[in-house]
Amino acid sequence: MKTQFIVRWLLASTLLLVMSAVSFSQEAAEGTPVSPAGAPMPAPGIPIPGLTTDTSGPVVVAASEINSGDTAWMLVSSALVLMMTAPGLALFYGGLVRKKNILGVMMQCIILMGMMSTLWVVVGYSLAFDSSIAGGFVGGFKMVMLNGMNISGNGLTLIHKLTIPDLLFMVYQMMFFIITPGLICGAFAERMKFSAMVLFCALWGLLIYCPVAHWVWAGDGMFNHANQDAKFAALDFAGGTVVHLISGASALLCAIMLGKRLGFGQDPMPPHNLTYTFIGATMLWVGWFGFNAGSAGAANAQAVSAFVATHLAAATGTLTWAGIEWFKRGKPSILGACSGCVAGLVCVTPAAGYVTPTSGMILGIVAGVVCYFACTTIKSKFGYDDSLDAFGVHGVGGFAGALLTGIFASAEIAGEGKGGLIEGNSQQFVNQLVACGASLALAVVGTFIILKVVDALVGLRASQEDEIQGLDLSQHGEEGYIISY
Amino acid sequence: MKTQFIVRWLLASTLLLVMSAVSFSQEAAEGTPVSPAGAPMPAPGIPIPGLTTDTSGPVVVAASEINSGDTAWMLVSSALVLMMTAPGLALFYGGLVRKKNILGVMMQCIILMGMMSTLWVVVGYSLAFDSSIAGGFVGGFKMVMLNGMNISGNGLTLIHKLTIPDLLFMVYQMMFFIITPGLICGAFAERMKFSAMVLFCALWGLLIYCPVAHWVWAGDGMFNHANQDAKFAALDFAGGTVVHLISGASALLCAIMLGKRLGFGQDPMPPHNLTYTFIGATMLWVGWFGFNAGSAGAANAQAVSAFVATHLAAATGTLTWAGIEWFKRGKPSILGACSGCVAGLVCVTPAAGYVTPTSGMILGIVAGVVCYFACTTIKSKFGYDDSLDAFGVHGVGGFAGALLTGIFASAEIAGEGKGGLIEGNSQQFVNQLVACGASLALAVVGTFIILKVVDALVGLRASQEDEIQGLDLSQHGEEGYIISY
Amino acid sequence: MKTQFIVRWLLASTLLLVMSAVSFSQEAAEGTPVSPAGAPMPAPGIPIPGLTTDTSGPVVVAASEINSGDTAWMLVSSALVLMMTAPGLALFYGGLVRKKNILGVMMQCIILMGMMSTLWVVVGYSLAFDSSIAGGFVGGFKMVMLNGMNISGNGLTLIHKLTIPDLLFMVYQMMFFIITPGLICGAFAERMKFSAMVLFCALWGLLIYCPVAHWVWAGDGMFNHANQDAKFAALDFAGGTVVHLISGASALLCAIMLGKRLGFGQDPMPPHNLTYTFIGATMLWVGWFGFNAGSAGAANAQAVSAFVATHLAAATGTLTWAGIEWFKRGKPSILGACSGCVAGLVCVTPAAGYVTPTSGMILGIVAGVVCYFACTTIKSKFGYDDSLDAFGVHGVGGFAGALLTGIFASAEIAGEGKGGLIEGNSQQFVNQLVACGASLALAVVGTFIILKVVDALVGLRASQEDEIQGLDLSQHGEEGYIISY
Amino acid sequence: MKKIEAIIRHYKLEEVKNALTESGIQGMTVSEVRGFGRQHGHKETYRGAEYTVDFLPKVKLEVVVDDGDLQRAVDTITSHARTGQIGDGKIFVSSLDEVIRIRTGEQGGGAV
Amino acid sequence: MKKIEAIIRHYKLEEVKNALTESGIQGMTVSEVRGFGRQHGHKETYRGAEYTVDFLPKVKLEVVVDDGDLQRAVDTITSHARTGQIGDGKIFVSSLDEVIRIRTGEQGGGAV
Amino acid sequence: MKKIEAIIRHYKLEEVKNALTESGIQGMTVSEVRGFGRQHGHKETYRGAEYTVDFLPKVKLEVVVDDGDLQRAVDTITSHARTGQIGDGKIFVSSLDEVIRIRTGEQGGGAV
Ligand SMILES: Nc1ncnc2c1ncn2[C@@H]1O[C@H](COP(=O)(O)OP(=O)(O)O)[C@@H](O)[C@H]1O
Ligand SMILES: Nc1ncnc2c1ncn2[C@@H]1O[C@H](COP(=O)(O)OP(=O)(O)O)[C@@H](O)[C@H]1O
Ligand SMILES: Nc1ncnc2c1ncn2[C@@H]1O[C@H](COP(=O)(O)OP(=O)(O)O)[C@@H](O)[C@H]1O
Repeated sequence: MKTQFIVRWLLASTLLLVMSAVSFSQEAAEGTPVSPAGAPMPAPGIPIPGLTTDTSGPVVVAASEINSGDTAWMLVSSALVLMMTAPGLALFYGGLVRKKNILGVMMQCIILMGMMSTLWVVVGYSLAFDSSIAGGFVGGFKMVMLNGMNISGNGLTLIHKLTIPDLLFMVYQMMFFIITPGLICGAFAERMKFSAMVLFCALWGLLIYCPVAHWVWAGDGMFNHANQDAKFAALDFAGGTVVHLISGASALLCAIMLGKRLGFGQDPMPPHNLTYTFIGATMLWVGWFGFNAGSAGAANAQAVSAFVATHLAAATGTLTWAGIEWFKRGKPSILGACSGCVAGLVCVTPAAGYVTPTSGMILGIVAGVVCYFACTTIKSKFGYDDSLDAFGVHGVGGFAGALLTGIFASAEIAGEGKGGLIEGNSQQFVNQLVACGASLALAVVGTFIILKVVDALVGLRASQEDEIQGLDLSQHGEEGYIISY
Repeated sequence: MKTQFIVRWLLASTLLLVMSAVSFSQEAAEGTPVSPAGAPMPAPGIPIPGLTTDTSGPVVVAASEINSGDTAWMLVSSALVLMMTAPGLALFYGGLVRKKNILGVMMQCIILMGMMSTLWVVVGYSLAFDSSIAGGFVGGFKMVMLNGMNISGNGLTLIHKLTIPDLLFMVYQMMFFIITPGLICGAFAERMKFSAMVLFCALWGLLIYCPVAHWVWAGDGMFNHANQDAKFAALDFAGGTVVHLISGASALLCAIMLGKRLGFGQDPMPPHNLTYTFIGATMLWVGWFGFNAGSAGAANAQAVSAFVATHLAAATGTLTWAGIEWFKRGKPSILGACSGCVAGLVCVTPAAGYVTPTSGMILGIVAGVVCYFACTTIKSKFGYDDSLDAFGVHGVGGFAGALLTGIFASAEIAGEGKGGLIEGNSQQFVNQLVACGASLALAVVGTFIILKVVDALVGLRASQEDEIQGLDLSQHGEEGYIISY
Repeated sequence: MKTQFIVRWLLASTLLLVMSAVSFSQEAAEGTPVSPAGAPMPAPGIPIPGLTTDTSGPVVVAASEINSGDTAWMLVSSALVLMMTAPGLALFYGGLVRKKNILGVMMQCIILMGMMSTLWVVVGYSLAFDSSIAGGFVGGFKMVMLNGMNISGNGLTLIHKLTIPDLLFMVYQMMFFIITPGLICGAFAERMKFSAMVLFCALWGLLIYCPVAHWVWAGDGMFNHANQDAKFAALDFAGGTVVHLISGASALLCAIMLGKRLGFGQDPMPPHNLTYTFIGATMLWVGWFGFNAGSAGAANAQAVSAFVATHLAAATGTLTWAGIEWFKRGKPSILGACSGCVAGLVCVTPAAGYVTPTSGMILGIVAGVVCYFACTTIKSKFGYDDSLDAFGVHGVGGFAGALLTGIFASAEIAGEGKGGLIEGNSQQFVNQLVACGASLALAVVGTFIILKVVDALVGLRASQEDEIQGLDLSQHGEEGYIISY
Repeated sequence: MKKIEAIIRHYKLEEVKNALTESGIQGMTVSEVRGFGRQHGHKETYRGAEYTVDFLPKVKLEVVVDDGDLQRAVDTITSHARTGQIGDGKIFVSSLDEVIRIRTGEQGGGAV
Repeated sequence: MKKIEAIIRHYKLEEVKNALTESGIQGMTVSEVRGFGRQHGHKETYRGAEYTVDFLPKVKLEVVVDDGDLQRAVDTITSHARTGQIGDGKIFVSSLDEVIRIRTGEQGGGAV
Repeated sequence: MKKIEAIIRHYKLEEVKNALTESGIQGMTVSEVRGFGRQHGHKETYRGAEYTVDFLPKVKLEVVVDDGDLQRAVDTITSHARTGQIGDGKIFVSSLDEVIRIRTGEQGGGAV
């Protein structure tokens, strides 16, 4: 057991070490002078803004000093996005599994909080936000271990055109790096080996999330709307593509490649604690304000717009899903309401900050309809076992959101040149499609390869006996609720 | 079933549509020019400040540009108030019902989050904050669908004299519109039909909450202290009257008109999960900082005063209620402590931002005493079944708070002219009484009519069979905890 | 019963009253003129900065006006630290006890929220932050009942060199006064009488916490790094010594003096609800951002540094503890992961704001190792019954953190003159040792005396019968979960 | 001595208990069970996955009585647990060889 | 009439229930129990404090049948609850004196 | 074969289990029950609404033994579950017709 463990651990660690080593040697070789302010971009002066604020937006911030209000809001937003992973997502997902797997879900979340944070500092942030290498496929290695960053937190680079310390931008983005693989866990819940899950998420984060984040949000990312050289400048305010679409698509592949849970289709597998699912869903709702309104990078008008659109999409998503159930089976369910609110939130994620309140409401309605359809009709038609509907909600909702952003984006809110189809900008819709297509392709191919590798290294699925006993006992030697003493 | 459903839905929708229609036609007829900045007030120049900041207060803000610190705080406050409804209130109330009704409570909360948000945008905000129609009874329809509002979030109107985008003020107020009917749910828990609850809350929000909010907080509201024309200028910092008094009074009427739960007085009906009640109560405590300190509309000195008074009232409320129990039955209970903290929070709501820390402590003590008395002696004397003491805590605590504000308000903190009885301003006490009386009258009469209408349309109470089975299964087809798989 | 209760209550109250009386008479006698701005320091002009910001730090703030961004952040931080006590700590600890004691734990938390808040206003704040009396042992009584403080919240004194209202500084510090005794509760859980716990915590807070807080954080505190006259100027950013070390050491003494739980070592006493422990741990993680990053007193670069170091220490702490388990017993556990995250957070508390991200990661690893060792090997070797490992995590982690701060503090982040051993400043390490030693001495001696006094007054331990029945029923007459109706 | 096991509805427990106590029965033991019988279960749907819950929550009441008290106890339970609707439950009666009170060691009738 | 008590594994309940229903058994009652037997428990560790959980969660199935149906019911349960691994459980059969349907007051075979 | 049903206090279960195991009993089944008897319940008050909780949590232990082991088992339980306080519980002994081990199909004494 122990030797096996060590072998596997070494294998995994080696992978990471190699990557870091490459980075340092590369850097040494290139001898790139890193500016004292920590700006790793080769050509200062040329505006290469990241994230979602840029010079054409409605709010032009002078990137010359730290603004305490913006900093306060981004500190809070970072905390809120962490809260989304746990307790938020952990409860939302945890309530949906059977009692014997509740700790398994929670363990996945907290280990991701530990592991992805560490990886982000070590190499992830660099892969995502350093200037492009490999023809734009991914960021370079110059910021490995936060190299070149002003770690006193006092520095401000022009790169992100933000009025908050670079370190804060780094940690805010870290929270996205934690939750995204967490979403995938919904697909392989109740049956994946813990070691496999750890290895899978580490690789997936570095090899899939980082490139896509680079494409969409890095200053020289090929789909970044703020990059003037981008041919297919996409709009993705807070991660419809980067977070939801690719995690959802990867989730579907996981569900298919791992196979169904034992007894799926015969034994009843109802949620063991819908009160947890409810608590989790409402915490996600609250935390999502950090996710979406925080993506403005400041406590400004765009943050407020994003906040309102986000809230309204959640509201109409809730009503829509529950309403469909009410109509179709005579009773609206709490699981339906919770699913609808999350679907609305997912769908508005790329659009928040770019759309009007009314459009936010429409997005929520569309999300409610398409995700309901995906989680019921489509899933039962194809028969895959996406345990907690990671694909049905995040994959489908994220895709819908990306496209709808291309339709409903309003230049009045998003800034000049960022209108969507309804404002006659059909190119934007095409760009959204292209960005989604490229991201989907990487997600599917990459996930396939990673799953194969992980399977070869440690095996993907828990043994039949372990699965029957439940992951809590078999993987962690604990039980969730012990009420007999 | 389905046809029945459709019929009822149509009836309800019609009501709303008629109201909207009226609004548009009215607007068209009047042809009121709406200023581009979205200020809907007829006479610009005349200071008609809303909410709780005004020129005479200790902090004079220049309403000329968005302040990032204030915006950050109000974004957070909005999130906190949403968190109060869920998970906060949902857990606080949910823990107190029997196991078979836990999802029923949670469903009410999340549906209110969906429905009231939507209604607020459609017409509620306009009814509350547009300039008066109907002789000051309610706001007009000019801001239906946020008409005339600067939806890019960038605009600032003079109307609220705030340094945050109007859209943020709108969404912050929306959160109050969600939680207020939620409080009433405590009175009819465990027995009201879901469809009746939906219809009731929608109507109650529009027909009772909006008028009272208009009277107290709208720029030309008849009880708004900041309105120089108000004859009975009342002080209600964060909603003692608007939120707690009227919801509590309506709750009592609901409890009486719906009748007692089956088996009330014979079968034991203990809280099924006091740990949830505790979690909910402490989340309410935390969230209430958004509610009360957020009502300053800015991250200023008044917000800090409100924060401190709020916290101290919760603290002494907790100690008082638990202390009475310790003295009277030899053991302080956790339910007592939680009830006391909520009572303190309710009572300090209208006063926070106007009183000293010491007064905050006194308010908490008074709240602990009177609400304890209301929930035990009075309730058992009159024998109504206010399931979760919505009246005993919110009605009584809100009323006490409104009066005590008239006594303890301190000009040093509240601003010139806003002292209470202890500073010799007996008129203020009278004004508080008048505002409470008028609000109470509308709440009682309005609730009576709405209940009658809802009863006629869909029937108020779940069938006896449904009630015995529990609302979770009968109304939503789900169970809260399934621990057998 | 009742008379007994009254007698004891009177005894306890008398103690407090005497202290207050002393204060007022003292003040009257001295006739100290209290400046209108509320600055209670005898010699204005001499810079005696408190907390963690000072003139030599990297951020020099002009203490002349309230900054809305800083105020927003500190309002949020105060709320976050309150959330740490409940629901955070209450769930973290509550999940670890047996079902029959869950409400006992929760009751302790909410009563502390009530009682410590009140005590802080009455006399605690003065004892901690007023200018020294008794040769620097503790602060004086001039600020009893917030005497001399600008309660409108508008005033700013030079004393703390902060840009937030004094009242906000007061309430933020209050939250620390609440949670610190709460941590000790983990040591005597499941067996201490409720009345004893109340009395113990009140005395402990005033007689141990306040002096130590004074030494380390008051303007003229003997260990305050910002006090130029301090011989042994220690670095304690957010309370490694003040909060964790002394509560942990006192906890150990409590565990020993109260004796083991009935059946300890024979009957299994597994955590009754690890899902609560998980929720609590992750809420602590989120809330700790308020604790640590909030200790910057502003939304500035140091807050961001503290935020990042805090998060990374939690992350590596989680991985380390879970990793050790994985290696030693073949399975990482959720309790291990949660314990590791808290250990990391404890350890980084004194260092956050002074160290680099990389050092934060190292601190988390060290914390994981030493706390794991303390909670397993050491505890089982000595055989004391520290029920929930208050000593093993907070005592040991806090001590490690205090020393490591003396090693890893980086002048680049902490400010000039605040480097640690690795920057060649060995004196700093000595100072840390001295401050820890003095605090430990007071904590141990003081706790011993207080326990003896409390034992004499009301008796420390619940009766055998009460302990077997569980504290929920015996102390509070309630049950946590009632699922049979 | 006889052991009576009765499967009844939850909300009838309080009434049955009181009736038994009044009729002089001094002890009983209850447990939570799930029953399957003529009474139909219900359907629950979770995100479109519908399934039938056949087992319904019931309470099992165990009462040990002297042979002479049997009929009275059975009648008391029957009359107070009845609603007339399907799902009212069953009563099973069996014989015991021995009853012992742990506290005193008493055996037989006196131990009941 | 006979009472069959079977202690079985949780995940076999659905299968056994369906098999019994198909074989014409119309009623049964289940409850959650914890069993101790040849099957070993497992160790759980909480912060270094290791202890053995001897009692494993099992389901207890109670079926009352007419004497003539006994063998068939026992066989059905045995064959469907079996995995061949230690821990499959036990079946206990005892005699009942009387069975009463609460709803109707019917007694004996008709009440089953 | 005999079936022993013992209603005991929760915190005695571990001790009784160990004593039974030492005396050679290899299997048992426990479940959570609530008991009503001479031991008084307690009062709980929720916001002034006071009511009596008559049913107290107990553990039910079921042990099936060969006739020859009966006395020893009963004595073991009695002595280890006893505190001498009201509420120690009861032991009920009844006869079984048959015992079957599901895994092997064994019947009778060997199946215990
Ligand atoms: N043969 C049986 N064996 C064991 N329990 C039974 C049996 N038949 C019925 N029960 C129990 O009695 C309960 C009520 O039976 P059911 O057939 O639903 O109603 P009724 O007795 O009114 O016809 C069932 O839920 C089940 O718990
Ligand atoms: N003598 C007994 N009395 C009561 N229950 C028993 C007895 N022996 C076994 N059981 C129950 O049967 C279950 C399975 O028994 P076990 O010895 O583990 O497996 P097997 O029956 O396959 O040998 C146990 O968990 C316990 O619940
Ligand atoms: N006649 C009975 N039938 C079934 N269970 C009984 C009976 N009498 C007692 N019990 C069970 O035994 C437990 C202990 O009985 P009690 O009368 O409280 O104490 P003691 O046996 O010491 O007199 C009760 O809680 C109940 O579960």
